[in-house]
Parts: sequence; structure tokens; C-alpha cells
Amino acid sequence: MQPTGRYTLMELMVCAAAHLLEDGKTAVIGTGAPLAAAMLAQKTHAPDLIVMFEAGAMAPILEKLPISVAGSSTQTHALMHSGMDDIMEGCQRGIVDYTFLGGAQIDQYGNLNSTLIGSDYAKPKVRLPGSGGANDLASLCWKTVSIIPHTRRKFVPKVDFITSPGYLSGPGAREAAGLPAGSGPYRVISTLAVMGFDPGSKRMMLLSIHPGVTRQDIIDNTGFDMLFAENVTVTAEPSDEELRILREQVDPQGKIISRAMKE
Amino acid sequence: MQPTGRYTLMELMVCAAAHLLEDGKTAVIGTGAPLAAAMLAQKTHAPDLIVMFEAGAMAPILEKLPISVAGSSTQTHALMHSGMDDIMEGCQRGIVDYTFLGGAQIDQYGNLNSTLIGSDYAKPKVRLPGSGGANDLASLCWKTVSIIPHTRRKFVPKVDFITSPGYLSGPGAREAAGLPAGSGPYRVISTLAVMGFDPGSKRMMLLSIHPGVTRQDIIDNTGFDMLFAENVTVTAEPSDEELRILREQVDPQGKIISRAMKE
Amino acid sequence: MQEISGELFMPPDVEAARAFFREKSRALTDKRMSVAQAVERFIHDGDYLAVGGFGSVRIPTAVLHEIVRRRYHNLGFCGHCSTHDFQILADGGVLDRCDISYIVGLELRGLSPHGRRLVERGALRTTEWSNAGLGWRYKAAAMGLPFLPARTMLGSDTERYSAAREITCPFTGQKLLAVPALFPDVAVIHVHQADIYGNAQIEGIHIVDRDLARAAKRLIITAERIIPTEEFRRHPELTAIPYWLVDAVCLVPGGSYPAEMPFEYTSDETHMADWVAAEATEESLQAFLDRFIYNTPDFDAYLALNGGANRLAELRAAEPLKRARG
Amino acid sequence: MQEISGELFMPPDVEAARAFFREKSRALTDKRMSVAQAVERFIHDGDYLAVGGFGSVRIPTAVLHEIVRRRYHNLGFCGHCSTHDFQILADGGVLDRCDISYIVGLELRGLSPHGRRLVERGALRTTEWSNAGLGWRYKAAAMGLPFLPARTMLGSDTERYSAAREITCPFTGQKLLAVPALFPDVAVIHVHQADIYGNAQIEGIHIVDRDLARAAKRLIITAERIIPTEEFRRHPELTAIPYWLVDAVCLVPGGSYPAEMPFEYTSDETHMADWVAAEATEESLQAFLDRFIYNTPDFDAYLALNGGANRLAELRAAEPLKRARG
Repeated sequence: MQPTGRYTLMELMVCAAAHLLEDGKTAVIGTGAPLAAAMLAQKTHAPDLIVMFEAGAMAPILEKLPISVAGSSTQTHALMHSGMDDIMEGCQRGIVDYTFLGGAQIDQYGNLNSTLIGSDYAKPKVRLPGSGGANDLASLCWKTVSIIPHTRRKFVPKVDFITSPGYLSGPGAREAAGLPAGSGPYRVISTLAVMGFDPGSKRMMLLSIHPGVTRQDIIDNTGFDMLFAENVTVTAEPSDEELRILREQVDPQGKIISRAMKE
Repeated sequence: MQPTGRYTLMELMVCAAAHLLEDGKTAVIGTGAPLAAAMLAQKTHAPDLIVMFEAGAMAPILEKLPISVAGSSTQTHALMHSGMDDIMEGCQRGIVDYTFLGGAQIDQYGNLNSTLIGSDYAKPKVRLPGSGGANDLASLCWKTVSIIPHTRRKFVPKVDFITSPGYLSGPGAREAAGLPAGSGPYRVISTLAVMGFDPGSKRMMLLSIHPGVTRQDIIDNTGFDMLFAENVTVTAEPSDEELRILREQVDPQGKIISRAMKE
Repeated sequence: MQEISGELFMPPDVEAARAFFREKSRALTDKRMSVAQAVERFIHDGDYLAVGGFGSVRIPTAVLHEIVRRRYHNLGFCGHCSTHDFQILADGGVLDRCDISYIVGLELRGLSPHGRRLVERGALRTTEWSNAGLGWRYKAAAMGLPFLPARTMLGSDTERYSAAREITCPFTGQKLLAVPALFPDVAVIHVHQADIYGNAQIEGIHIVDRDLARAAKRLIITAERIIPTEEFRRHPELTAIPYWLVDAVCLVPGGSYPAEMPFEYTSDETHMADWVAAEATEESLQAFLDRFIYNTPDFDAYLALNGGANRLAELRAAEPLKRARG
Repeated sequence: MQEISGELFMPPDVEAARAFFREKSRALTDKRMSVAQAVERFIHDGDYLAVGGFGSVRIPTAVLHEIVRRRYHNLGFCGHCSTHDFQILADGGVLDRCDISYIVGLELRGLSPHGRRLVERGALRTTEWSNAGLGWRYKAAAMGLPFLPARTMLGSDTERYSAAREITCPFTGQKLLAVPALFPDVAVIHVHQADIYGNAQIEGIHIVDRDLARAAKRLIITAERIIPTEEFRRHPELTAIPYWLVDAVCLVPGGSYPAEMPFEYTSDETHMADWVAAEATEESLQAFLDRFIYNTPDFDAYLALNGGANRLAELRAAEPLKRARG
């Protein structure tokens, strides 16, 4: 499903993620594609985007892509070396605008599973790491963006385990559960498209489709009924300038952008 | 009531307080006489007494007597510059052995009043500072020592306001209120005597009487029925060595030891 | 359950606080302004005010004077470890309600006669707390929680005249005190170093100021000096307050005077004793305030009235804490 | 109210914890000892263990190896942000129960095959949490409270398989999650500098280690270097852990290897990849553990097997964080 030779699918997704980030806002970011997106945003339209890592680094100047959210590479030239409490409590207080999450499964309400595959908690078919900070960030940050490969195995009617809350069972469910009002899933960036959520039903709704991808591709690769926005656009392709920055400054070794997304 | 010319009453009280402090234990100390006692203890039998101040200084090497519990003089050569949370949460966790408190009134259960004199909270006859950290320390530290002038105005049947809990209404009352088990008033050092508390009734009990003071003096100056221990002793007089250290090293300007206690 | 009757001046509405913090600007902008500009812009009649430091240690004197000079009305105040800070505001008559863990007292300096008069004649609505209790109210707010449990104040009249609530632990069944989150409308903290954006360092003990900076809806920083942002990036372990929490940065050398500033200068006991003496009568107090605040344009002029640079130099020489080299 | 069914391995008995801390020695004594001595003295079969750092960052590798080498039984473990630390203990078969916010995963390094096998065949009793949830469990313990309220985990299966409890705020009426205090029997934290008594400095982010050090009943410190106590008194702002919390101080240069140590050395990705590869089968794993742990006397010998001082020098050269001068 590689759209053209000018850029990789990952480069398209990283740029789509970068475009979501506003200047002068805060984001708690993990490793991998989301961090490449944040770095690209800082080097283009959002120089004052404040990047935080859940383990305690605040507003670093990133020199290389970290492999751990607590590693030295998250702390270079930081404005503050703090702790996980300060970061997570800031999220809970409402000062963190964006976060990025991944997962093994996602459903139409944006609920994410990164704990297990199977039906028996005590003896899962596949044990995955668990929440880590994902549940906290999905619960507390204002806008959650998920990046996830678009297959029926991952876009499922019902996740095997709700590790991190999306809109749970639908409208009002987050608030009823005690989660902060007005927070929740914002966008899903997949290998096929960019999706948001219908304000009324809180169901996933396709907003833009990647170049070369058809509606039928979406339907064939989605395990639930995907809503389509009234005017679905084509996902903006990376500009040559964005690609140059990505390849020369953000990820010169191509650790992320030349990687195909694991399925 | 000055017992002899060799030492002042305050010197006797400071030494009595110092004798209570064990080596290698922790104490949250305020300013004034208790601090002089802690410094004396460190320079005599308790070199490794750990002194903390409620505002955040941990284990300083004290050079001069501070006038504020948050001042620079509480922080000189400290092992850690922390915050009030770290100190108070340590008390709540159970790692602080001793604290010293004063007050305008004390009753037979060791309840202390430093909030107001009068019967109408909204329009007190005399407004005093309030709890400060006293309620916290009296609630959370293992052993509370009070230093207070011995008069009927201060040793009262019922304090006008329980600012800081002693044994409240008697046996079991602290635990029933939710306060930590096994904590509470330990000693009261007055201008006339040293008192403890009867294990059964939790009522104040005289343990040692200052030189030159009579039982009748105690009765005349106490507003409630004071219990007397089976063998009441005479409060140990300061040794020449203790006086030398007090006068030359702890309080060379005589700010505390040559002061008569305010009544 | 003990009857608890105190007035809760600031309900712990965490959803309203989240909505406020969502809209608060996190932009990287030069926030330097005069104390007058900061006060005018970020403090309004009726606001609930909290200040950092510890009464006679590291207090934002210039802002407190400006509040009095502008004759604010009906301010609420968090009387947490407050001595000279409360004294300035109480003498200036700008307060109408006060959460109290410690006011009126001046530690070893005795009691404030005017502060006493004010409370004794019922001129302030007051609610009682302990130092830890109020500190944990800031921490609850900083954590984005409506309350924190505590094991203090229980069984005392301090609890009875507070606005806390008793709860039962869902695990142990034990009785605990719930202290409500306190989100001050505005907090003012005096620090050693800040940059133009609001990143701030506090030297020595921080008391409760890390939590207060996070709990406050608006935050004014006064600083002994402004340093380059690069200094924060070279020593991120020393940053106490990151810039996105801060609304105003005011350069005020000597800004804690007459209170002490650890590592900088000690307190002016003479002037603070004069202040207490001036409170003897309403008349003497008004004359004192006229001289030192109302008829004085700003903090520098106030310092000048008290000996200015020479006096500050004496107080610097007497400061016990010396910075370690390297 | 959501049904919550997870097992609570460590009930938050704050009175028992207070009684323990009351008796714990606060004496100023030289606590230096070998890793073997510290493990033998302070870790026992069945203990509930917690480690500082973040899985592949600042972990106490020497102590983890010694626990495996001594073939401990039925340890409980706090799987908070745990990657290589959990991997060592899980591969060594010393665990029988685990609180989980993150295990089995190795961040960008993939998943641990053996860790997966262990959980998938039900060989570990497990309870789910989030990173903040487990971190706040340490903080509740550090604060001497039986629980802290939280606004995470609510409504998710993470909550359902946790051992938290839903409560109602006495002020706002809102639903909150109560996370129980966690007082580990023993915690092990690797730090940059310690003195012989246990005062410790951590450089860079502290993650949750300030709270963990206070929550743990017994605390083993491993340190890159031992420095004079005077250094702590010269820089009290850098002290993360005061000596009276500490039971043992072990000097272990390179002690976080193969995990990274900020400001010191980066991680050995080759060796960590070899470790994952060795987990392919039980046989290959046993051979690997024989070579690197069971048949290896101590951590220095383990380092030597991996290139020793030369390898460590390469990793030091590759460390991104440089200390600011002055």
C-alpha cells in the first residue's frame, strides 16, 4: 500500500501526526513515530511545542531518537529533570494537550488494548506489556492520537482488553466512569487513513484517506463499521521540505521513517 | 522560683529537655528552648540526633539559633534541603520520634491550645497564631514533649480550643479519632516540674520536681488534679559541663537561657 | 463523626480547574513586567491570594506592598505559615477572608497587634487548618485531585473549625481526614533566579512552593535576578518551576526585604520591630503605612527609606548561608 | 460501580508500617557491604521486591543477578516500568506474583519471549495497574497514607483487573479511584553517588525513586561511586535520599549495565539483544544464565565476560548527557 516512491508510508504518517500538533502546546510523547512527529513539528510550524516524557524529562532539546522514555536521549538540554509524578499529575491537572498512543487492538470508540490477546486473563493467548503510562495518558490528556496499522486484526469490533480508555461504550461513558470531562480520543492515524470521532456517537469516523487508498480498502481492513465524514479528503502528502528535515535532522539513520510498520 | 544561682530556670528546663532526646533518633524541632535542648543533646550524649525543621531543612549543622523554622540558620550545612511535605509526610509515615511544642494552655490530657483565648471562635478574647505545624506534629510524631510555664492560667481543666491533640478526652480517644496508634504526649516540662502521663488514665502525672519547688507549689499552680508518680524525684540539675556548652556554644548571646519564660 | 463547621472559601472543583488550565497560555513569551503591571493585570478585587515562602523568609514583599498601595478590596488569603506577609495585607485592610494555619504570630518576634485586633473584632471570616493540612491542599490541587487524605487535625478543634471532611478508608476501614484541593486564583512566589519566560530556581528549602506554583491558576514570579534560559538547560536539576506555569516575571533585587532570603541576605529585625511597634494604635499604623507604602511609589523607594543599598549590603554580609563553589 | 477482581498482594496497613518504621534504626553507621552481603541480609524468600530506575535505565543489575544466582523463591515484584529488570528476575524463576504496569515488553526492543511464556502459562499471579497508578501507590506509602485518590484506570479493564477501589469524593461527589499504598518489603535503587551512611544523589530524572525510597521498609542502595558526606552538606539541594532511610550501600561502578546510566554510560544493545535471543528456548536460556549468572561469581565477572572496562569505556563515550561544569 506504499503510495508513491517519493516518501515512505511511515513518512506520510509521521507528517500527518506532526500536522496535528499546535505551537505553544504541551504533549507527552513516547518513543518511535510520535517522537519523530513531535520533532518534525518543532522544526516546522510548532517551534515552541513543549515535549514531555512520562518518566520526568521536560522540554528537552532532542539530539537523537530515544529508545526508552526514561533514557538520556529524552533528557538532553531539558528545562527540567523531574519525575513521573510531576508529569502525570500535570496531565491530571489538565495542562497537557496532546498524547500519542499505540496498541495491538483498537475499537470504534478508540479503546486501546496493549495488555493481552485472548479471552482468559489468567492464561492469555498472547501477553503484552500492559498499560505502562498509556492508560494514564488516555485518561488524563486532552487529546489522544493513536497511531496503528490498519488491519482487521487491529481494528476490531471489541478489543480483548480495554487497557486504555477511548470513549468506552460511547457517549457519556467516560464521564460516567469518572474520567475528566472533555478529554478522549482525537485522531487515529493508520496505514490507510486518518480518522476522528463523530461528536454525537463518539464512533470512529474517517476524515482523510491516504493517497492511493480506496474506501473499499478501508472497509476490507476494518473490523467494525467505519463512519465516513461528509467530505473525506486525501491525506496531505509530505512536502519536500518536511521530507528533508525528517531524513536529515529528525531520523538520519532511518530508524523509524524507513521502517515498515509492524503488523 | 529560681532554684539556685548556679543556673537559670531556663537552663534547668533546657537540660531536662535535652536529657529526653536519644542518640540516633529523629526530632522535628521549632525555634527557642527546644532547639537549644537539641543542640545541647547533640554536643553531649546524642551526637547523631537527627534534627529536622518542619519547613524542610534536614540534619543541618546549626551555627546560630534560628528565629524562623524556615530561615537560613536552620539550613546551614544541612544534609538535604527539602520541603514541608517531605518532613510532614515522614512524620505521618512514622519515622519521626520526637517533637517539642508550646502553647497558651494545656490540660490534664496534654491537649494544647495555641489558637485563641475565649469562648466565641468568631470573636475571640485573644487571637493567637493557630496550629502552624503543631497539630501535625502532635498528631503524627511518636513522642510529643511540651514546654510551658507552670501557672493556673496555662495548666487548665479544659483548654479553650484544642489546637493540637494530646490524649483528647482520655484513653482510646486518639485512636477513635483516627490518629496514629501509639503516638501522643510524652513529657511536659514546666517551670516547676517534669511530668509524664499515666499509662492507664492518660492523665498528666508529675515525675520529677525542680529543685526548691514543693508539692504545694505544683498544686497551687495547676488548674486540674495533678497525679504524682509513686516516687517523685528531683529534676536533675545541669552539670557544669552542660552549662559551659550551653553558654559558650549553644547560646553565647543568652537569647534563650538568660530569658525568663514569658507567662 | 465530628461536626465540622468551617467555611470552605475555595471549593475543590477540579473540572473547572482543568478547564481553566486547558485555556491557559503555554506560549514561550517574554513575561517580564513591572510589579505594578503584574498586580494590575493578574490580581483583582475578591481574588483568593496565596504567597510562597514562609512569612519572614523569601516573601514577595514588593507585590504585597503594591496590593496595599492600590487599596484592593475583599481579597481572600491563604494564611499558611504567614507572618510579615499577612501583617502587610492585614494592616493594609485588603482582606475579608482567610484560611489559617498560622497568622497574627511572628514566630519568635511575638504577635502582630493589628492582626490580633482585626480577628478579635471579627473583621475577617476565618477557617482553621494545620500547616501540613494547608500544604496538602496545595498538593491535592497540584495533583489535579479534589482532595487528599490526611491523618492530622483529627479529633481537635482545629478540625472542627476547618472545612475538611472525615472519610473511611476503602481498604483499612480507618477514619481519615479529607482535605480539599486549593486552587488559588493567584499565587506570588519570590525566587532566586528566573528567566524572561518564567523558568525559576529556588535555593535552599522550597517549603510548599513547588506545589503552590502548580496549584495556582495565575502565577506571578518576583526574582532576585534574571538569568539566561541556557542556565536552566545546563542545570535542569535546579528548576523548581517551568515557564508554562508562569504569567508574570518581575525583577526585584532584595525583593524579600525586610524578610530574609536564604543565600542572599538576612532579615532586617530593626524595621520589622518598628513595624510591630507602629501597630500599637490605628493612628500610628496609618502614619507608618502612609510613609512606607501609600506615599512611596514602589519597592525601590521603600528600600531607599530603609537605607537602600547600604542597608542591603549589611544584611547580605550577615547572611549565614554561603553558596558552595562548583 | 465496576467489579474489581485483582489480587491485592500488599495490603496498605499504615499502622503496621508505622510500627516498622518506628523500630527501624536511624543510627549513623557505615553501611557499606558487598552486594552478596546486602542481598543475604535484607532480601528473603517470599519478600515483595521493588527496584528503582526504568527497566533499561539506572537499574541495580548486580543485586538482580545476585537474587537469581542465589535462586530465591516466591518473590513478589512491582512491575513498574520494568523491562530488563523484570527479564532478569523472570528468567531466573524467582518470582511468583507481580503487580504490573509494564512487564514483558522491552520498549522499542520488542518483547521478552520467556517473560511471555511465563505469564501465558499462568506461572505468575498478576494484578494490573497503570504507571501513574503504581507510582501513586509508592507515593501514598511515602506519605504514610493507606491510599491516594486518582482519576486514571477508571472504566477500563486495567481497573477491573487491578486491586484498586472506587470511592466518592466527599466534596464534589465525583467518582474517583483509590489506589492502595504499597510498602515494598525491600527496594533496590541504583544511584550516581552515595556516602558510606546511605545519603544518595540521583542525576537526571528521578522517575519515582524519591517516593520508592520512602515507601520501602528496607532499602539497598547500589552506587556508581562513594563520596564524602561533606559533599552532601555542600550541595543539600542534590540529595534525593537521606541516610536514615537506607539499610545497605554497595559500591558497584557500572552497576546499571547493560542498561544505561544517565550522565555515565549508554546501554549495551548488543548484549541486551543477545539476552532476548537466548530466551528463544528454555535450553538456550539456561545455558545463557549459566554462563552469565550461575557460573559467574559476581557483577564484576559478568562485566568482564562482556568486555569489562574496555566495553564500559565505549559505552561511556557514547553517553549523550554531559555534566555541566560549575
